[in-house]
Amino acid sequence: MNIIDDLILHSPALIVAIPLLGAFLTPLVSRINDKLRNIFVIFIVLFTSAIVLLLANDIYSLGGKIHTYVFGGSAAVTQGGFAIRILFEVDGLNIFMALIATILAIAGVIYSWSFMKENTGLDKYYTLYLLIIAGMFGMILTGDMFNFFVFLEITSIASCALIAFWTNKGKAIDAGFKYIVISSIGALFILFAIAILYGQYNALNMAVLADKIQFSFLDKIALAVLITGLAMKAGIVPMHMWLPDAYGRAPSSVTLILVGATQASLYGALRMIFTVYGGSLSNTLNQIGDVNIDLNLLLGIFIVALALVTIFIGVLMALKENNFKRMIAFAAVAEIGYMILAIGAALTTVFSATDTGTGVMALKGGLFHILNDALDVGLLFLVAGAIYYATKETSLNRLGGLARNMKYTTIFFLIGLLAVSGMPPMNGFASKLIIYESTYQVNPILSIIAILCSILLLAVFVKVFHSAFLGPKQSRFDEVKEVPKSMLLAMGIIACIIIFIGLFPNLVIDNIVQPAVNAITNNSNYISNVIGGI
Amino acid sequence: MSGMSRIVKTVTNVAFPIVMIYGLYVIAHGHLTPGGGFQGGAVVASGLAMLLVAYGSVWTMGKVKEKQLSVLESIGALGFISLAFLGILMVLLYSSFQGNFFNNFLINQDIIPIFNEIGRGLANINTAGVIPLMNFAVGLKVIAGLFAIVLVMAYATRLKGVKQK
Amino acid sequence: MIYNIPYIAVVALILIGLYAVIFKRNLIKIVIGITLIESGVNLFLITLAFREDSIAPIYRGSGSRIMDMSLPVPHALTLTSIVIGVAVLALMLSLIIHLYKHYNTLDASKIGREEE
Amino acid sequence: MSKRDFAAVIFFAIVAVFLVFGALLTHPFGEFNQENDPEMDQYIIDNTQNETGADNGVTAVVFDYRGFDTLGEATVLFTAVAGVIILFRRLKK
Repeated sequence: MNIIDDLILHSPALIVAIPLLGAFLTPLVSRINDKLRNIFVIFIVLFTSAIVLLLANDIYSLGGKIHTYVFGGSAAVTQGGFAIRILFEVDGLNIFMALIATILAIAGVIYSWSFMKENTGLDKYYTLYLLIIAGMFGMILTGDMFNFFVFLEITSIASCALIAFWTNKGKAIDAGFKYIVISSIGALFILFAIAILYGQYNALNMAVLADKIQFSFLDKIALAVLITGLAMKAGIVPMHMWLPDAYGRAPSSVTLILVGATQASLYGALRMIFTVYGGSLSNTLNQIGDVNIDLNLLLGIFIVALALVTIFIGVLMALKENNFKRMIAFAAVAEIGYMILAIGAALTTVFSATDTGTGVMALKGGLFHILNDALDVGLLFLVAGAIYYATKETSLNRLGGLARNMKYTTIFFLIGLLAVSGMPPMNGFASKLIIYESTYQVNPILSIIAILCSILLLAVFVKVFHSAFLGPKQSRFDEVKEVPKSMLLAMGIIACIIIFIGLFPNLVIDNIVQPAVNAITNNSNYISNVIGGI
Repeated sequence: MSGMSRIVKTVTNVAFPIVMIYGLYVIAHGHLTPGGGFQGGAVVASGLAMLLVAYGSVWTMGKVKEKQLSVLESIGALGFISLAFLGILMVLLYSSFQGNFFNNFLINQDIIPIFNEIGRGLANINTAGVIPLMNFAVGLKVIAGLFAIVLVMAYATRLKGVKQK
Repeated sequence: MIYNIPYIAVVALILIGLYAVIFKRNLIKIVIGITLIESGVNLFLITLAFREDSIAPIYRGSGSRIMDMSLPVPHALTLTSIVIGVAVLALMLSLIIHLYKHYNTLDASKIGREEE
Repeated sequence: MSKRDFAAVIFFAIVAVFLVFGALLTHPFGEFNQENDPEMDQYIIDNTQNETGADNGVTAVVFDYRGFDTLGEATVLFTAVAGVIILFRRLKK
């Protein structure tokens, strides 16, 4: 038997199990040598990435294929349409998110090498880092509701410990505490919703639930509780207060991976709305009195309203923020707003019969923006970390004239700045343009607000660029040198991908985003592939 | 002499072996009676925590370091995950079978004569395939893990500056 | 209706916990609130497992089933959920120890407000 | 301050209404009928001895049918230990 075929066959399990194995081995390896430990961790991450790429190649080569992996079962697993064992169900959307997570994981691990060098407790740091990566992959790839909850908890516990990594700063501990409170309540809400669904349908598998779901009143309650929990984890506005703190106080390498963890929660919301509830959302009309209310229209409008508030608050808070990393964190809140704006706009139209492609286009823009946001915001956080590393300074008021000493970092910041505010040559422009177009067809006011906020975001970052990098040379920063090579390499990887996507957006949309959109909109394919495939 | 009074220590000395034995029993019979690796591990760890309360965290930290416990926990976790990985590697053993991650590869086979019987409600230890082995791995992990948590937290909150008699 | 009393208990536990988390300022009380929510959810899972006139899903004696058995899956889910709860609790309490060392208070409104 | 409290009260009330409705609508305690027939659990009860060899159904679910969850659970504990140790580490080399 060919080893590559074996790897592809077992790849969904290996993608999660190998980082876990690495995490369990790290405390033993780090007893030998520090350098060996770093090499070991990077090797584990690269090996996992290689398997992700193999799986991605396998999925993309066959359109609409869903790779189902059964844990522990060799014989029949679903008889009469119920899944006993845990299944991993990998389709276009899963593998799309997994690719994003892969990029972030590689960049984060390489960046950590120099960035965290001067700290103690690095063996546990790398253990937790691998655990976040494993948890993220688990959340993304799983097809089982309870398994999703377990990996969500792994991710949030490990993230919490790493947010509070610099324990000599009270604010970092405070941020970690806020994060664990919000995320554990969110996770418990999710568990409650899972329990409701289990009690009704006696199933935990997503495909089986999607097949069985009746959309009764109890299911609507479960959906509301589920979305509340996931929104808490994803940092959508009423529950966004943990996000700037956590992003701002964590070490930059951790923030990078936190961006991925947040988006994994967003993926969870997408999966629940479009796949688990998708079939019944599409043909549900609710009668209240004489009026028919289209429920997914209602949900879409609600999400769009949340998105607008999220964008607004993110941009406004970013305008008046003085701490570099917190400012980027508020920009990240605004970017999350753009994603859910597209998703909400898609929800209003994508299931209706008269839709002429607006909904699909909005979904395309939203999903593409998930990829771009991870890269843009991630790059900005890495630059902020580099500046902190070089100057030990976080406040924007005290920075200035760094462009002379840190040439490469300046270039990377410029790339990130243009990308995050949606300027033409970069990837942010490509996805935001699709979002503007599709929301314009839904309602012109939405796209106007979105464009205005994007311009404000540009203004914010130009101000930062001017005050931190340009301006008069300060004598305090004479000794400042360019950051070490590994940090430059990590930033360079992300910057290269940003420019590549910016130059060839259609290539990425056709090959990677379109399968994900197809996977989302076609939930009957998902059900039949998983249940019928065994 | 740190820790609590002599009465507490004596009672602890008497109760400690009983708690240990009970916890280990719960771990070993996880596939037959209520219990398992987590529950038994928690019982044993609570026995160790009792020791910690009675003798004080400074004394306990002198006996065992959290680094050793962490390594022990890693070993337990490694045992668990490698049992799961063996499910994939069972293809090497029986060429006709398609193994999967977390496959219970010891049950329904005659090649390895260990834990391969099917339970008939008679409480035979020699049943249930990899489940007892996994119970032991998880038990080790939970003992080391919970005790490490309690030990580290107790040591961090010890009274500094107060002279311990 | 009378048969929904266990669920009402579940909701009461969750709401008491949520009340503590939202309206209390003491960090320890917030943690207690989270633990209460978690117990509520665990209780909900366990109540879903119950089937009338059933025994625990463990085969004894002859090895044949004489009665209905209660559902095993929710038991397993509850076990997982309890262990996760322990992990979260340990981490939250360690963070509180650190916060108390830094600020000498457990009042949430006085924590994390200092100028940098 | 009061605005924040007001929002909190509204959030609390909405959650309370949702949960109470959820509790009232769940199937009656301990009763199963045709509509919510627990076929998955029944399959596990019927086949646990033959497929896993374990007498204890719960352990069979924990370590065999849903073994991957248990790996996640063990990992959660591992994560918590690593997190607690990292929080109480010595800051200087």
